[in-house]
Amino acid sequence: MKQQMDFDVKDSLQLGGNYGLLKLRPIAQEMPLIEPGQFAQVEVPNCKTTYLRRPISINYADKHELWLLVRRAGAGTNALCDLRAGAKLNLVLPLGSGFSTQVSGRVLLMGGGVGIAPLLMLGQRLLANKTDVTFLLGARTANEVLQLDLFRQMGETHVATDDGTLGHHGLVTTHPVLAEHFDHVACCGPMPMMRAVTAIAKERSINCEMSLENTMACGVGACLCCVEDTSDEGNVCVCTQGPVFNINRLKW
Amino acid sequence: MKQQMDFDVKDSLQLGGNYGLLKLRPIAQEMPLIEPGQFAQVEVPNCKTTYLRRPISINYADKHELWLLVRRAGAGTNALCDLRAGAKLNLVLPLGSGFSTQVSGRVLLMGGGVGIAPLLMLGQRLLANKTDVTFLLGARTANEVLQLDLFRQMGETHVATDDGTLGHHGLVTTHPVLAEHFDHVACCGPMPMMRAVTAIAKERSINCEMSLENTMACGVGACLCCVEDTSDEGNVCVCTQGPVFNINRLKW
Amino acid sequence: MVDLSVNIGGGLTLKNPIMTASGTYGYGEEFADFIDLSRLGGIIVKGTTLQPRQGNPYPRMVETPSGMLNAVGLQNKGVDYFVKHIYPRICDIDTALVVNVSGADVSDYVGVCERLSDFDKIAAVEINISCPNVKQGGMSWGTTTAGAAAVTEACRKAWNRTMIVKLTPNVTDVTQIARAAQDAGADAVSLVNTFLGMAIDVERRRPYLSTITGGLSGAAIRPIAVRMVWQVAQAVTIPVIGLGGIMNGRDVVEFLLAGAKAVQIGTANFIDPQVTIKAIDYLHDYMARRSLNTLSELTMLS
Amino acid sequence: MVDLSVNIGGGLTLKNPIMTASGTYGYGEEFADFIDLSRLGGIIVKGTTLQPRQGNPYPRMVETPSGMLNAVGLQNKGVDYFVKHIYPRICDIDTALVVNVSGADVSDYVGVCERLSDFDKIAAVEINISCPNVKQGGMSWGTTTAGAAAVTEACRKAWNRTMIVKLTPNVTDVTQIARAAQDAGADAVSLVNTFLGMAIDVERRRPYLSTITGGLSGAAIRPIAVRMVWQVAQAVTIPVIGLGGIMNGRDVVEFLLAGAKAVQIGTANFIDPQVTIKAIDYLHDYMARRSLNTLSELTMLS
Repeated sequence: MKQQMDFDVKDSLQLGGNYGLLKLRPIAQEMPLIEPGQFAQVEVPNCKTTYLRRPISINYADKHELWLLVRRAGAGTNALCDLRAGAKLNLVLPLGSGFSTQVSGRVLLMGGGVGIAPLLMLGQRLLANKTDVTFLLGARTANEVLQLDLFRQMGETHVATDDGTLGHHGLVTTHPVLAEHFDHVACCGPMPMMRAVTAIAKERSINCEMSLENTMACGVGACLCCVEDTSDEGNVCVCTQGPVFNINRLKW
Repeated sequence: MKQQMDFDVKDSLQLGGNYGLLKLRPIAQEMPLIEPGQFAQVEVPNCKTTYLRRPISINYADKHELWLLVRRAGAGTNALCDLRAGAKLNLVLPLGSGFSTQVSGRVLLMGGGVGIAPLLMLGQRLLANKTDVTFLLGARTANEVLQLDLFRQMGETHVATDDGTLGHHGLVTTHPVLAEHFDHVACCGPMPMMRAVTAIAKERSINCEMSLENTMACGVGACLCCVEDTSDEGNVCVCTQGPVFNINRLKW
Repeated sequence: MVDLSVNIGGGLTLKNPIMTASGTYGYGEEFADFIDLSRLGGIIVKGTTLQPRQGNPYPRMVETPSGMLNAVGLQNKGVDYFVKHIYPRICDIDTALVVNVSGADVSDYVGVCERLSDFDKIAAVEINISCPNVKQGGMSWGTTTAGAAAVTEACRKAWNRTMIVKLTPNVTDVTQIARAAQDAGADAVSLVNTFLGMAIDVERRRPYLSTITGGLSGAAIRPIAVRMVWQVAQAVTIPVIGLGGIMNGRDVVEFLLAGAKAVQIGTANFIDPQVTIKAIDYLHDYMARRSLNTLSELTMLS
Repeated sequence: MVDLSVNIGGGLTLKNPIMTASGTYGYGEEFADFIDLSRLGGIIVKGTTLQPRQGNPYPRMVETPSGMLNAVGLQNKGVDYFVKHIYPRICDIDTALVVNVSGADVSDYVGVCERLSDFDKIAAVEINISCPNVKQGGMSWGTTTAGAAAVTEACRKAWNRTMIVKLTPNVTDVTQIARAAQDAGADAVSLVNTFLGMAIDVERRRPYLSTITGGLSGAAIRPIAVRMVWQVAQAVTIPVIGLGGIMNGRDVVEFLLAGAKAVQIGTANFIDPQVTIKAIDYLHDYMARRSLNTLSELTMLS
């Protein structure tokens, strides 16, 4: 059930210069069950120039804590990254429908930049479901390959950096591992990357899911601002029918 | 010369439940000379619902630090009181024209609530000018008689509290010391108090100055929002011709 | 004993003056996890048209200082889908169910009203002559007295329960439009709909919205909305429903003091999905502290 | 080589498009401690009338979400005092000196223009037909094409240097008013003046302002102002000067992309007295980064 919850910022880490990891602990309410790929609408308590909440993908959650991996993309996300331990944060969660967690065959989880955020939880869930996963993580440069250690603990992990400072030199979509056979791909990253992956998956008819990040207002399917034009239903809310879509619904 | 300056919050003290004392240190610029009764336009960096600066009377200033005594009167002043050591604060200062510092005869400095703020600096300046001062401080209750120790160090200090928990029981304007002879009174406090003091001073033709706190926007005499209707010039800016006015200019 | 009930015209009494604004609250269901919907004075469901509409292309929203621009453009599945599939799910919520009605030409508005009239649990319609995000109809009806009168008069013939006419603020004198709606048979007027606005991405040197312009809502517009409600409340005899930038209970009281009989909370639901309940509680406490028993006693002091 | 100079009509060229808005910058002197006034494209001094005015009673201002309401009401010492005592102090500032002209009836406007015309260092007048805070004249002239044309035409005869007409946003179609001003001889139009608004103190149950309503300015109104500038820029051939909620250099670029030839910064000066200089520097860097040499190249991309 969706709810509004207050959290304590237990820990606030600066990652790769341009990112922040907020480790939150619920103050009063019990943590709801959260599916990989779901997101939270996060109030920005400390920014004069923002008005709406910020939709942030859930990086990790258990009974006792919740992680948000935030990219400094503007005033609001900057303010969130600047929050220090001890601050309070109000979230509306869990929102949206996440990635499929019952998948078979060889599975690739592919993330670009902060897009790796939901893949951490997804990997953990798939492993719990006895599904082997391969990770392919892309970033502009080595120190922006986020949470690499955590991914390596979960399985075979490949890396691509635009500047070649770590792993394959080039766009993540040009990584050789993509030449191998996969039955299912879950992907989250910048739009050009997701479009390129969609093209590859369609061409090789790989079952593939994408996590979108359309601009949102309400986050609960009420305002119809965040719509994606789908092949089956036309404009649908990314905040409720997504953020994760099977590519066969996308008109890309 | 007026200037815009960045300060570090060196210390932030909560006083009497409803007040905060911010001790600031200039980051780069040199502290300008500040006259008792002048104020600063204070940016509120940590409040989503405020837009304009807040005019705050300067409580104390020397070459190295500046004190702001703030009453929790709304969202903006609450946010200022909630600032912690280490925060940054931007001020425009020094603004307005302060109290007369060349006065003769027996001098009474009279403050109500947070209105005592400018009297601290004024008392120090008058003592430096070899002028003896008597203080009369009013508040609702004992723990809201602010900076009492500092005033006592400077001279004879009388207190009145609405609930009688300290000093004279009743409004500061009913304190017996007012029956004594004074040649000059400097006063800052709630409007009813200032009007009552004005009446007393006019009746006994005591030279008297009041520090007003009209609602302000620019603080530099440009917008004409904070005007007071004077007997000599009509509407004048409290932010430039004031905040301190001799009562013979006021139409009270 | 504080009684928050209020009559908003056409014999409709709300249990309290707090309603939700059309287009910001879906069909109510979307907020059922957060609040007890039956505590609301009313729910105004999203703009409904005769035919299904896909609305405008994405992007449809951009944040602005203390507000947001939207260009949804009345996306909805049409009145037939509404009465068949949505109405049955929400008709038993114990609150006043109001359907916001939109269209390109008068016959569209009338058609929707006629289709809705068979469904008893629809307490009222809100005739939307103020949507800034559709090429045809919408706001163009609400910017002239003749247009407002034409739509109102036609809908009046097709709808015999409470009829609210929702006004646009994008006019020189909103009191003239309000009077025209009153004279043409409106039971109440609601205002303000959004202000036509625009924002430009200076990095991409393009408008943020696919439609270039959109409707501005949020706290930013509240002072203009309060002024218009205050003007209209003195210009008409029918109830005025106030909206525009209400963020909390204090703001609700501000609109009621300005002369509104009831209010609608919109954009604030995106920021606090429980804002409506908090506002109802604030209003109740505000009245009780001042020993005000009914909303008719909540007036400006002189 | 970035050249920020711009011609705003009537043969007046500004060194850059950043001016200060009337009523927010006094006579410029008030900000001399904070910035080098000669870096400004222009200074528009406060509204000047034929006779001295005391303006409206206090309180005149209340803060609102991302904005403020003011009800100053054109307090000024009159045109004679201005030319005798103020003009001599500011006439040598190396920037375009513009006097904002207000009045109750047409003869007042004309009288001020005639009195100013002897003073060579006044580069332009800005005819204010949009002040919302005076009972007579002001905005009432700017809400009809006939009123706008009447004042503009009369002032045109009395003033042969650059004449800017300042428009009110409180109208249904601002492009009609802009065209009327253009056809009556305006060299440029500036928009928007403030929106008529109102705020109520719910504790005291009274309006915050002595005049009940006031003019809303600040970031809150920017999206509406940008939309109106964009509409007017397509409707007239004379230069459009954009204002309304500009807080920084980014916002300046937004207005220029919307079609403004120059801008005015107002309320933001209260929050950052150095905002004008920061905006000029931002604009210069923005152009340089994109290899744009003149403002005519700073347009929307398609």
